[in-house]
Amino acid sequence: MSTSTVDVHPDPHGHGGEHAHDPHQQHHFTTMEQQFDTSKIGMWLFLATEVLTFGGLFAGFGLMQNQYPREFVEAHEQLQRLPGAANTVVLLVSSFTMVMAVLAARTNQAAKTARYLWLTVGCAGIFMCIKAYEYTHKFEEGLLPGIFYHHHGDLIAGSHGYATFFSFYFMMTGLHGLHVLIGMGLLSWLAIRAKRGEFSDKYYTPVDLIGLFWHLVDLVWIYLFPLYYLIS
Amino acid sequence: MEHTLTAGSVTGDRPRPAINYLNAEKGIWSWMTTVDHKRIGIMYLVAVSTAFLIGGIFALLVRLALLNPQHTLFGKVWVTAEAYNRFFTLHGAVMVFLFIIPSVPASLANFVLPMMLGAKDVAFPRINLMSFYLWCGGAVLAISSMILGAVDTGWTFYTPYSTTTDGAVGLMTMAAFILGFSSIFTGLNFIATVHKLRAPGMGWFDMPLFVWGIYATAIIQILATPVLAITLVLLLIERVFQIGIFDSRIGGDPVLFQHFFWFYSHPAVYIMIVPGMAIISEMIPTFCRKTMFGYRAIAYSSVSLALLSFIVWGHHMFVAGESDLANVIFSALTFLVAIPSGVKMFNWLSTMYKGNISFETPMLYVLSFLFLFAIGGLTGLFFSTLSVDIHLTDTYFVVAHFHYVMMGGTVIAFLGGIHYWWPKMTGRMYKESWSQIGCLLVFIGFNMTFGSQFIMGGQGMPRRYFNYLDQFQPIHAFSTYGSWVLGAGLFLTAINLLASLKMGELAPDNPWGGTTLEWQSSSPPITHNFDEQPVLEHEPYDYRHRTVTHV
Amino acid sequence: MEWLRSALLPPQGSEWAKEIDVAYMAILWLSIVMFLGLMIAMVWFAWRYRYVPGRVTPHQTHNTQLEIFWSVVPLLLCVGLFFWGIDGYMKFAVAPAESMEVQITAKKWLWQFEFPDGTRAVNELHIPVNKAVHLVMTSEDVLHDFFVPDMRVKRDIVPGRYTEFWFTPTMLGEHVSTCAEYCGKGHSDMRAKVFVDTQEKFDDWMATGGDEWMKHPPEEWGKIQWDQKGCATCHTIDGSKSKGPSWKGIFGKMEKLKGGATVVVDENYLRESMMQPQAKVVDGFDPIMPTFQGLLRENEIRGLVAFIKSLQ
Amino acid sequence: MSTHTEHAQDPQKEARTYILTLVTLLILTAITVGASYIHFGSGAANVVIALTIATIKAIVVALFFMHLLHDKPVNAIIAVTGFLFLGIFLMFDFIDVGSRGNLQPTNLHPPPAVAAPAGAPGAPAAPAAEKKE
Repeated sequence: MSTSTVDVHPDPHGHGGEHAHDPHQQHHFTTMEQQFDTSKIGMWLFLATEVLTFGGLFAGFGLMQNQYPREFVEAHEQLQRLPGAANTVVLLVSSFTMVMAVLAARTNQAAKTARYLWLTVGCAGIFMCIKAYEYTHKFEEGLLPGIFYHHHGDLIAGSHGYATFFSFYFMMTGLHGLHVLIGMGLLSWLAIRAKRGEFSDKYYTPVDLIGLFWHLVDLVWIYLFPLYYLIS
Repeated sequence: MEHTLTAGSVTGDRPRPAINYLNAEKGIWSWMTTVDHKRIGIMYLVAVSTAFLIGGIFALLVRLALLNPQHTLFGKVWVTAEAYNRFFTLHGAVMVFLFIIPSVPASLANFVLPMMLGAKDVAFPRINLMSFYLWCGGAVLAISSMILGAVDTGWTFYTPYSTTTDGAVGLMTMAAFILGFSSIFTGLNFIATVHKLRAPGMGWFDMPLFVWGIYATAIIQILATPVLAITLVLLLIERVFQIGIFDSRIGGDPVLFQHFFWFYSHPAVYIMIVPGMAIISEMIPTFCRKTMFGYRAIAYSSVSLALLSFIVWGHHMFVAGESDLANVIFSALTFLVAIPSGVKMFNWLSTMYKGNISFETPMLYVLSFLFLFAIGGLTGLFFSTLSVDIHLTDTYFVVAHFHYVMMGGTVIAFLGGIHYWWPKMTGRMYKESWSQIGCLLVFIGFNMTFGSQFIMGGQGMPRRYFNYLDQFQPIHAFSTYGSWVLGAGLFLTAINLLASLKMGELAPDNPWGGTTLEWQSSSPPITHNFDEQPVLEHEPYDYRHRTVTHV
Repeated sequence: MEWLRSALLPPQGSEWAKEIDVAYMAILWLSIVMFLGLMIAMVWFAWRYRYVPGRVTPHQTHNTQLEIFWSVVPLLLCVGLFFWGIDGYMKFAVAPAESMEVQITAKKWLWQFEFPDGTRAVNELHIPVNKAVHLVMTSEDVLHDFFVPDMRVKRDIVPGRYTEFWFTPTMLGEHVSTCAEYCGKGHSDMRAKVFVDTQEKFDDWMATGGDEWMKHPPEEWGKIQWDQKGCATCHTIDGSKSKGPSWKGIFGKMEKLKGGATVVVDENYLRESMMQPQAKVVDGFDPIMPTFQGLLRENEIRGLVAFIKSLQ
Repeated sequence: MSTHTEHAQDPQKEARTYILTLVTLLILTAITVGASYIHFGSGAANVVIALTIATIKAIVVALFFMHLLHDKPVNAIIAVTGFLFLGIFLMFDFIDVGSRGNLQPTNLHPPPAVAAPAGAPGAPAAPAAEKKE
């Protein structure tokens, strides 16, 4: 879904209009600033849809917590806090490096932009590794979603609450992980272009927009972390 | 009142440009990779009309199956209960997801909105094309789900039936999932266009009311469709993994699914009606040759309809097992939503007062819209009143209500809009007499088909019923004959419009004397819409300093 | 306006129905008045201000008082309707204490009623007149909806939990009830009959489980049970294939069972198949038949057996 | 491009604000992790505290990292509307689920547990039986 963000910003080698202006300006915009602001609005609208999509899952999770209060609290114990907290720190740092990359792009420092972008991709990679570690732990324990749930030693044996909890756990962290992967793809592609010096203070829209997308991914994790890892 | 349109209309006719957006590039590839909003609008119009044809065929099959309680045609039983269930499900799904949601915003608005703003194109042309291909992908999935064991759950996919039946529910939910994104990207495009690409001198209250309506619809598309996406994903995962959120056998709550579903689907019915109202608000000033009465009231009512539509979804679930407190709250809020619709109706009528009204086909569609939407809107009062809703919900009374609003409202306005902008889109004029007969047939057929269903509904005929009680046979037969008249009217309208492509007279730039910017371009317009950037020098519907003369 | 009400609405079977009809007619007349007002204005404007070449139209942009008027007045009307609605609804939703509680269990395409003393009936609900009856409902598979048009009552039946409503029948006789929530293939066959009887007739019906069966010879009474008790939805009587074995010519035949054993279809096998359907399932059929234990009275079982015998 | 972000001329100052924002976020994370170990009254209190801290972090990220502070207001309106309508959806859901009440049949013994044939569609065990224990 979000790969479409690539198209949000104008075509880098847009054909120049009759009167001389920035090569990136598309024919139906009068100024580059109008084009940048339009792309920003488009991106923020897309982020609103992402907020509502994840919101649907949060709503489902909240309502199921209301249905199975005891099973959900007990299932929370299976999630260790340390990897969750580590992931939060990693994502916050990646948000920082992302915003530094945007700053560097805006001040014509191509090399620095590329370095910060690769740093962000690196942090994302660390996040995925921690996630992979947590998932393997879940697979071994048999804490799988829906009908695959075969964990023993639950307090209320036979209640479907545990399977529902882990279904939501895998759906929400899975969808979030998918967005992190998409972000890594986009950021690497951006870093390559930054290395080629395509971004300047006149044209840095892709970096800014994908930065907004990345900050939203971080924002979703900021809410996921307490809801899953900190409930006792 | 035979009106022959001569060229002497408002803007003196320039010579027709040889190159326009239709013949600027030739070949199918130029159409498939176009980013011109006009071509995408035409492609959407063709695609959406095909979906309307398919949905219409299923509608005729549903009505034919109910002709008599024995389901015989010429003495032979031709349909079973399962086939009937598939007919009405596919009629609902195709009409809602494939036709009526993208109909006005994606086809007419795609074509006309940028021109009304004096812009060269929508904000993100390539996302516009991607939205069209997402629609095509969704359509392919929907058609394949019909072939591989059609869905029989109703277009609402209520659980636990939809999670326990073996029809191709998965395919149809994926189709709706992808169509949702096509709708999101259309909305996203229009909001960005309206914010940033208005002509110089065009403030928010100088924009045509059509643009206000499409802007309000775009807000709903952006804020409601993602929740449908997640609901369908949850339904798919529930079918495959049995995660226990909607399926009651494993602790889920079917009423929860209805909350998720209707949080999208009620705003979706405003995605359907608000563009229809927008077209009517565009055509009335043109054919009454009078400035719009209460421009700001109509603009605000469109946006307030968009926002209020998000807090009333519970009235679909009054008897579904919702708590009494929620029922009372939703009933109160549902009454609020009736006010903006009423404001629009009164303002439209006040514009006709002291107007100078000519009755070309678009105006006939406006009059039938006012007639049918008044009935559709007023019968809504029966459902927001909690006690009367208990008896009338899930009966043919509600079937008649929503067809009066959706078909009597949006589809009639859509047909009016097509006739209104046909000269601009194709550069051809359609045969006035045939289109007026078509409109009359549609109006009579529609009232026969659905007017009778109000009576049946009141008497307790449940909806989605195959073997109905014999007492309802006369009305069902009458309704089925009405559906044939309606089908004939639509068929005649389609033939007349398509015939005009070849045999129609060449259309002037401004056949109706409209004052909005799209009429300042040539018919059909050039690829960049205008030779030079049009500047708005008067209010949107200003008829003071000129009279529209046509014989 | 009685003729209009009886034309548009079913007979009034309960007190609540009378109240709903008053509200229905009030909204109907309100809508007709507003609709005619709008349409007369539209037609008059269309005719009076039809096109005259060269006429200049006045530049009326808005009229604040008028616009406030036609926003506030409909709002007041709506507020009135709202309070009328919830007043009626509260009477419908909150059951009085002394009402007789009947439990409804809906399952794919038949209704099962259970009275406080445990007697059960399928697709037939007998209730005493002028006595409040409180229906507590649940479903065993998908959503259903118990809708009695004559009583103007309807409530979805949600599997996994209980939903309820109550009414006081006032009109004697038979009222048809339909399922109003789509539930698959047999949705439109899922009809129950609500018999409103005098107190005496109701009491003796409860005692003997009704006297209908005396009026028919056994095989005809069996055919009625075949139709009413929902057997028809799975067992055909003309030999054609359905979800359950066809009854045509089955009596006395040697049937191959799942798991290889064979059994002669005699009275005992039929009786056992009605009580424990999963005990001996005929080969080639799914074991989906629900038990009729406690659902069929002795005369009904004998009638069914006689009817099956008669199907050679 | 650079015209509308006024403090672009001074990258050092902007970089410093970003570092400060990161530090604040890390501190808030530490606080929320710490708070999860302390037991505030009922479980619901813990959830409310954790969510308020998360909301503060989210607002900080949105204002500074996502430049909403120095951006055109239309972007902020879009962001807020997204969360607002999610809130509406949650609010009405919890109004309904919260006020439903658990209706049980009073004077009836549950109908005999229908023998639930394994895997047969459409004839599962009667829920009434399950609800009882």
